[in-house]
Amino acid sequence: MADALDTEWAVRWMRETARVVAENRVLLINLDRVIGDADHGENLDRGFTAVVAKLDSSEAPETPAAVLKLVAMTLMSTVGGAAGPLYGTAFLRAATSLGDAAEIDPNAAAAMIRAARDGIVARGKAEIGDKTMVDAWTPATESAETAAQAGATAPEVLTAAANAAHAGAGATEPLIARKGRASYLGERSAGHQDPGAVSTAFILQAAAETARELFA
Amino acid sequence: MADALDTEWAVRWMRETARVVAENRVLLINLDRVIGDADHGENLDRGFTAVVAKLDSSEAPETPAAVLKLVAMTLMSTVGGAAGPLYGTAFLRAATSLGDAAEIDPNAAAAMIRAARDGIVARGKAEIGDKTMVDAWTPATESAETAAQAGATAPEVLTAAANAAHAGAGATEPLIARKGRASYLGERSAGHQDPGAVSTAFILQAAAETARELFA
Amino acid sequence: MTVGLVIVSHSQKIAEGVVELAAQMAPDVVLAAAGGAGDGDGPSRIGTSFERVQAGIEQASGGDGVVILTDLGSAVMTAEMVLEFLEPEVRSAVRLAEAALVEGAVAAAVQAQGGATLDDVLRAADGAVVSI
Amino acid sequence: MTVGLVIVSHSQKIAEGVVELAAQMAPDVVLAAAGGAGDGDGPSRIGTSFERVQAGIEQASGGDGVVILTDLGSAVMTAEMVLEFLEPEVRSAVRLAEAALVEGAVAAAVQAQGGATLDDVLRAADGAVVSI
Ligand SMILES: Nc1ncnc2c1ncn2[C@@H]1O[C@H](COP(=O)(O)OP(=O)(O)O)[C@@H](O)[C@H]1O
Ligand SMILES: Nc1ncnc2c1ncn2[C@@H]1O[C@H](COP(=O)(O)OP(=O)(O)O)[C@@H](O)[C@H]1O
Ligand SMILES: [Mg+2]
Ligand SMILES: [Mg+2]
Ligand SMILES: [Mg+2]
Ligand SMILES: [Mg+2]
Repeated sequence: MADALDTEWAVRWMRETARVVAENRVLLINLDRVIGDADHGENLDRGFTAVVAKLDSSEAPETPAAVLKLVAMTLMSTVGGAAGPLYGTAFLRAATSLGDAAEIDPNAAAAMIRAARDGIVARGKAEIGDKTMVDAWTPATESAETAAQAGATAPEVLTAAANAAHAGAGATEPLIARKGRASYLGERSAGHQDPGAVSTAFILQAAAETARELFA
Repeated sequence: MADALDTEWAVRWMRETARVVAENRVLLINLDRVIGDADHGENLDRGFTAVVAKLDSSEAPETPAAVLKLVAMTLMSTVGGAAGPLYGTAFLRAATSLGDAAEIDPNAAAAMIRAARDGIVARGKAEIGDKTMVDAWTPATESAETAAQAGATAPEVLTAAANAAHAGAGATEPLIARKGRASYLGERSAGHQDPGAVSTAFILQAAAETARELFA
Repeated sequence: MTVGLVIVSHSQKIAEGVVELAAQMAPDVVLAAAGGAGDGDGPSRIGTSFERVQAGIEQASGGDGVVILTDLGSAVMTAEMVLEFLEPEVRSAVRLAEAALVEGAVAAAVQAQGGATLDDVLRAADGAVVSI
Repeated sequence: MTVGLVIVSHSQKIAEGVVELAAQMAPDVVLAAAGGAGDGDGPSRIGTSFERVQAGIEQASGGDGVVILTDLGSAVMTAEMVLEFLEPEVRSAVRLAEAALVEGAVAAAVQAQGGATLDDVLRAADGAVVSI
């Protein structure tokens, strides 16, 4: 299928995510220091480092869903912070949405992002505007669906999602946190971006870039 | 003053209390095991052992109040359970009620018991019937005052107090605890005597016995 | 048989301390500490661990049900995630309290010690008075 | 200058664990652990200690006041007893919270870190939502 994303892409996506997270470890730590407990970068770096180790050591997963399931289980047991159950649920739901398909077409890509987003909302019960990663995942989902409906390719769907996630993360800055640790700060949480929204943008950016590279 | 209680009596009272508490250590532990955390006997034994050590090692206190103040400070820092601040406050208030008098006449003895009882109520905010040591101290106070008003000697005042305290402790058995740890048990606390009420009776009994011995 | 408790905290010390405190008044109740995060060796990090919560539930599951108490929100999310992975017959006897961790654990443990039902133990946790 | 906290628990582990947990979000706040009882050597007993609470207040008194959090009722009584022995000028800047220990400590520490007043820190402790 032209421009469809396969298992190899899913593996590349995760390796690239691990790289970007490691590169931005200190940035994520510093964002979390201001309105949290200064561990988001460390948590995710630990988690995705473990994901790469799993991918290196275990037999190659047979479907994209199998990759995402491995990621979900690994993040769940290694992250330790809120991001563990949140991203764990996201990747698990994303895997479920893909079923045992070998390839991900544009609509499946958009559906995968929605499933991840809905999983995060189910797990954390945050609404839009609560200054959480939901504020990155929600516009990402909407942009991905709009792009898919307009006939975009899978890499284009992911690019739309990543761009919207970055914008969403940026837009968390003025918000007052109503969920997670940052909500302890009340009004003092305004004026800083939410670390989980920023890491969401990195994850989706890694998805888009690896997809584009594969079809360059 | 005939039958007045002096510093020597106060010291004997405390040594006898330490003996009785040590002797009844296991009994108090077992009472506390059923409706508490099984440490009341241990707590008090530790506390009064420390009191005796203090009396042995420091210069003899000059007034009955000085003895009681030493006891208060020692219990406060060694008991560790609720009985620490409760008996600490009791002995501190008792000391204050005596002022710097060298001897304790019957009215002063009754006033001393009332001061102790009021201190415990101020500290723990328990009411009569809440199944605490207040249920021993309150009848003890009333009986002591009645005896003093009727012209009893100081040993007789203390004997009246001790007897009433024993009766009060016994009467805690059917009560449902509304203060302290035992209140966690709700209705299950009924059917067992309150450990602090029982130890109160031992303390006042030691007061009465040492007073009677001194004038035997 | 009694209800067991799982104490989920971001701090291993808190979880262990709550267990030692509650055990004083509930010597026959299974109290499982699931505190901190980490991989076996080395001191625990501050955080919550899927595996430790899972192990705690397993440890506490021998009796008449399990009540889980948590400290902060991410501990709640970790616990809920673990619940989704339980077999239905185990899951049906597990409750997640919305309680003050220390105060609720002591109140719940005392109820469990007295042979209370799962729902009564849960109620004791949720209704625990702060600093009785 | 910030408000300091004293964490009074019957368990030394709980008090130390609450301090490590709250410190993550409040690195500049003085958090004093006053947990357990004992006389220097040997492991702490379960209980509360007049001296440890007194030392905790002293440790936390360098800033804009002190909020004390407690676990069970006997900890409250020990703390109140200590308060009566404080010099009036120290006493006037000390508050005793009626809060869930762990949850209240984290909420209060975050407020203190943000430079909140003594009464605002106290309010944060008392109003802390259980398992945010
Ligand atoms: N209830 C929630 N719903 C959605 N996202 C949440 C929720 N709670 C926390 N988060 C996200 O988790 C991020 C923090 O993750 P992390 O630092 O790993 O966890 P912790 O707060 O436990 O230290 C926040 O920036 C926010 O995006
Ligand atoms: N609020 C209170 N008011 C009066 N007495 C109390 C109160 N709380 C506890 N007590 C007394 O303290 C006794 C228990 O003492 P102890 O075992 O030394 O303390 P703890 O309960 O801390 O282990 C109880 O039996 C009761 O008489
Ligand atoms: Mg964090
Ligand atoms: Mg964290
Ligand atoms: Mg006791
Ligand atoms: Mg005790």
